[in-house]
Amino acid sequence: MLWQLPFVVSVALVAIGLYICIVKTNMVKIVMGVALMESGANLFLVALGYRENGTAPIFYQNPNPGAEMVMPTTQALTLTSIVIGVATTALLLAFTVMLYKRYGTVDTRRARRLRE
Amino acid sequence: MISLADGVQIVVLAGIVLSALFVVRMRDLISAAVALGACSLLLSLEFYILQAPDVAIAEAGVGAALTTAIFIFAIKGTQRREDY
Amino acid sequence: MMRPMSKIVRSMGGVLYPLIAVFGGYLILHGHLTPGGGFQGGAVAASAVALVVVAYGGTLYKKGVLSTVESFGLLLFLGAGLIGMSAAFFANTLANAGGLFGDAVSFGVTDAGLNTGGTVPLMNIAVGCEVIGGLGLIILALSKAAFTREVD
Amino acid sequence: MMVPEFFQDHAPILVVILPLLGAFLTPLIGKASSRAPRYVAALFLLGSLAMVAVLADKVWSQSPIPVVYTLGAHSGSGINPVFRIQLVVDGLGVLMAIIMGIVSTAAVLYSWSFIDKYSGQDKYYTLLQLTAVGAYGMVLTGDIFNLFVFFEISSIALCGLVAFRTERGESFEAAFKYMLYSTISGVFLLFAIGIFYGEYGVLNMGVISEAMSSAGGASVLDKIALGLLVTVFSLKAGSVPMHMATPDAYSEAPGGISAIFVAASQTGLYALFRTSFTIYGHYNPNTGAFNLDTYTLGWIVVILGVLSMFIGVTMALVQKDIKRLMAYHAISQTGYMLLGVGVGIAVLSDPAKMTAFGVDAMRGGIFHIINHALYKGLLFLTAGAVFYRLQTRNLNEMHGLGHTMRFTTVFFMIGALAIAGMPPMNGFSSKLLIYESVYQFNPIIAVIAMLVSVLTLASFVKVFYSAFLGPKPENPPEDAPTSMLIGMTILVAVIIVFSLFPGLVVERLIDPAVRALLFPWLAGGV
Repeated sequence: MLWQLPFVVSVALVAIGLYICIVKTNMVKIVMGVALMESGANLFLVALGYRENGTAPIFYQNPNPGAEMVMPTTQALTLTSIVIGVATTALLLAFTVMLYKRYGTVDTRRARRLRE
Repeated sequence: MISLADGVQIVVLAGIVLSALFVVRMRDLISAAVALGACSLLLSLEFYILQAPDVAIAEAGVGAALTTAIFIFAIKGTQRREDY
Repeated sequence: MMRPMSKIVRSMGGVLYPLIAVFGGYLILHGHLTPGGGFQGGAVAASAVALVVVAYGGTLYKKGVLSTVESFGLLLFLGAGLIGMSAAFFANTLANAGGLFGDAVSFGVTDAGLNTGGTVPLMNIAVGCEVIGGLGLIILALSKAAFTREVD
Repeated sequence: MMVPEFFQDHAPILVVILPLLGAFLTPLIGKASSRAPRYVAALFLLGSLAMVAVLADKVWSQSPIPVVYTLGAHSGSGINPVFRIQLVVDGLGVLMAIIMGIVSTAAVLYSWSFIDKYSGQDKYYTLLQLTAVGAYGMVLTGDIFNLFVFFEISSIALCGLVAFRTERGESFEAAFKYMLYSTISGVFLLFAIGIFYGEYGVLNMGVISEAMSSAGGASVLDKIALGLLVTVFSLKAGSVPMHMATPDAYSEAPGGISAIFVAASQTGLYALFRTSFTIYGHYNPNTGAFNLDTYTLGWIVVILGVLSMFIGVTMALVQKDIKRLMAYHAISQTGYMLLGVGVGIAVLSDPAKMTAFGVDAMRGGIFHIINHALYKGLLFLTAGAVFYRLQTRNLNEMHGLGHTMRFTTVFFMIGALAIAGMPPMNGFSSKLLIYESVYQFNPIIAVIAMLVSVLTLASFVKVFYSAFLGPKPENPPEDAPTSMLIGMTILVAVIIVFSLFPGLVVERLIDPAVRALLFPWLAGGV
């Protein structure tokens, strides 16, 4: 039962992140929301690969060749998604800082010059 | 009766959600960034519990250290409070 | 550029910086044997860069050097992939072939040696360079942006 | 034509890694000479285009069986290649690669003059090549996680390019907006991938669909994943109602990038069609069952298409900014592709309707993808040329450009006629296929499609009249520089070839793509 708790938490993280993205108007806060959503997705993937009583997927440390290991593929996927996450976070923050230098605000209600 | 390992996991997961809620609530962006870093650190602990040491190292290095650092640089470059 | 911080921070940074950097290097070089690898080690080493930037200001690092390290890392990575082109891109033709990283490994639970893995350690080193360079550049760029606050 | 065996064997991966290699050689070479990056970028993108040609020859010769390239596999290594990363190239993938190859080559030549006065050119060409890497990778990979990785590569590179003109705050605003939406959609895509992996334990799209088929069709979780995937990919393609960021990003990007942006956005359509047909529309020849009754999905895609067509064109009519106007037309044209292929999805499980009009609708939709990339790319390039000379995008401030910018005027006219679907042009051939087949599916939608076409013509007549006709301005601008004209000429040449020989193009280029989507249901031929 308990190994399903991480799924609940991952969905909660995505929901909190989405809430921040929709409700908050401060751009730095919005980027924090995006970072939380990415964390939620990472937790989802790692929890997906978990097998109860499995060991870490390190081949030569496994004392008993028959023992079950957790799935290594999802961990590789998570690593990739962490890399992408840090790149997007840095890019979004760089845009925020540059926008502040041009507009003098990071509030999405006031930093809107592109309109329909 | 829950075992010690399960208890640790419950505490860590509760800590993740709690620090995420702190990110929402904090009006001071530096505090929010630190809460985000704490969330990442607890997340890396959770990855370790879920038998993913590689991901735990990466999340600790990137999520807890670097992301917090760049958030704080960005907040220093803009404004510290969320609302003005 | 960012001003250096107080003496306490600088002293602690000076003590911790080599430790973190060495740990990052360890993670990169042992990537094919233990948890860790190019990305993890590179990220840890880049957090050492972040520590120095915070403690001493960003002047110790040159942007050009970091971007060269980054480009070198990616070219090494693609080169390691292209070595295997006789079979397919990324094929591990160096494994079990003798030479550096070419020691033979037997299948199953073994005492793995450091000189095994073929192109895998090469790729770890390449990714490590790439990540140190890339994340270091990100930190330098944002720290520079953070301490020039004028609004146009 | 003799191509060495090495290139024949490794063409799929070379298409992707040549621009990647170029992207990271560019900053190194940029240290030596500030003019070198442009030549490196053009060289590597041309090399990649040549590899696409080699690959296309191979794919068409064995259509509809896809070309499979397994990364890192020794022949006879004994490990099931399905668990490795594979590139799976079929008719549709190679068609999208051809689009990206042509448009990126035109855009890189065009950029030589366009960004000559900006600093940081090495970064510009690096990001341009990375955009090409992302698009090529997305359409050539057979692995859904790699699709995510390349999706993010192309989004990140495009955002960097949208923010390239650092003197304007608006470009950062557009880049932030686009990056925000594409990151959130990336998270949802990751969830969908996680659902597939959790259920079937594989990431290869062909294997997922077979596993789904042997599990007796799509489960509830698969349907949730489908909902996520449709949202994500229609956002990438920029269709209504997920179009919030696209007009800003298209109009703020530098001239050459807007063109490449169109081609890169269409990889979203590719991914949507790929998941709809290859994963959910998978046909099991033994049981005669499909993974999912795609009727509802088809209608959803059709409705997205109709909304995009109509809202896009009505928003375009009121625009004063020439690039923003074209951006809304891009949304509107995306609707035609969704409409055409959506009809195909809706009637997939009905062989009679499929052969009566479904295949033609898909042909029209897919033909429209390549046509749109060409003429909308050309139109964005002409708008960029006007901006380059006048430094304004406001239509009210331009008049009489036709007196001096002769080539640009002619090119604009060709593009405008093509987008409005006037009879001799390639846009007409694809729209006719869509009208005829959609009329049999639902007459009202076909009428809406024709109405949108008329409105498109009206809108471009307005632009042509106000910008290019009228009295000669006091300081008449010169025509665009040579490299920009060369870039536009490439696209014009391809458009003219497509207009003169539509039947041949459909037979050689489009039919393999349709066959690939319908494989193995329609293995024999279209």
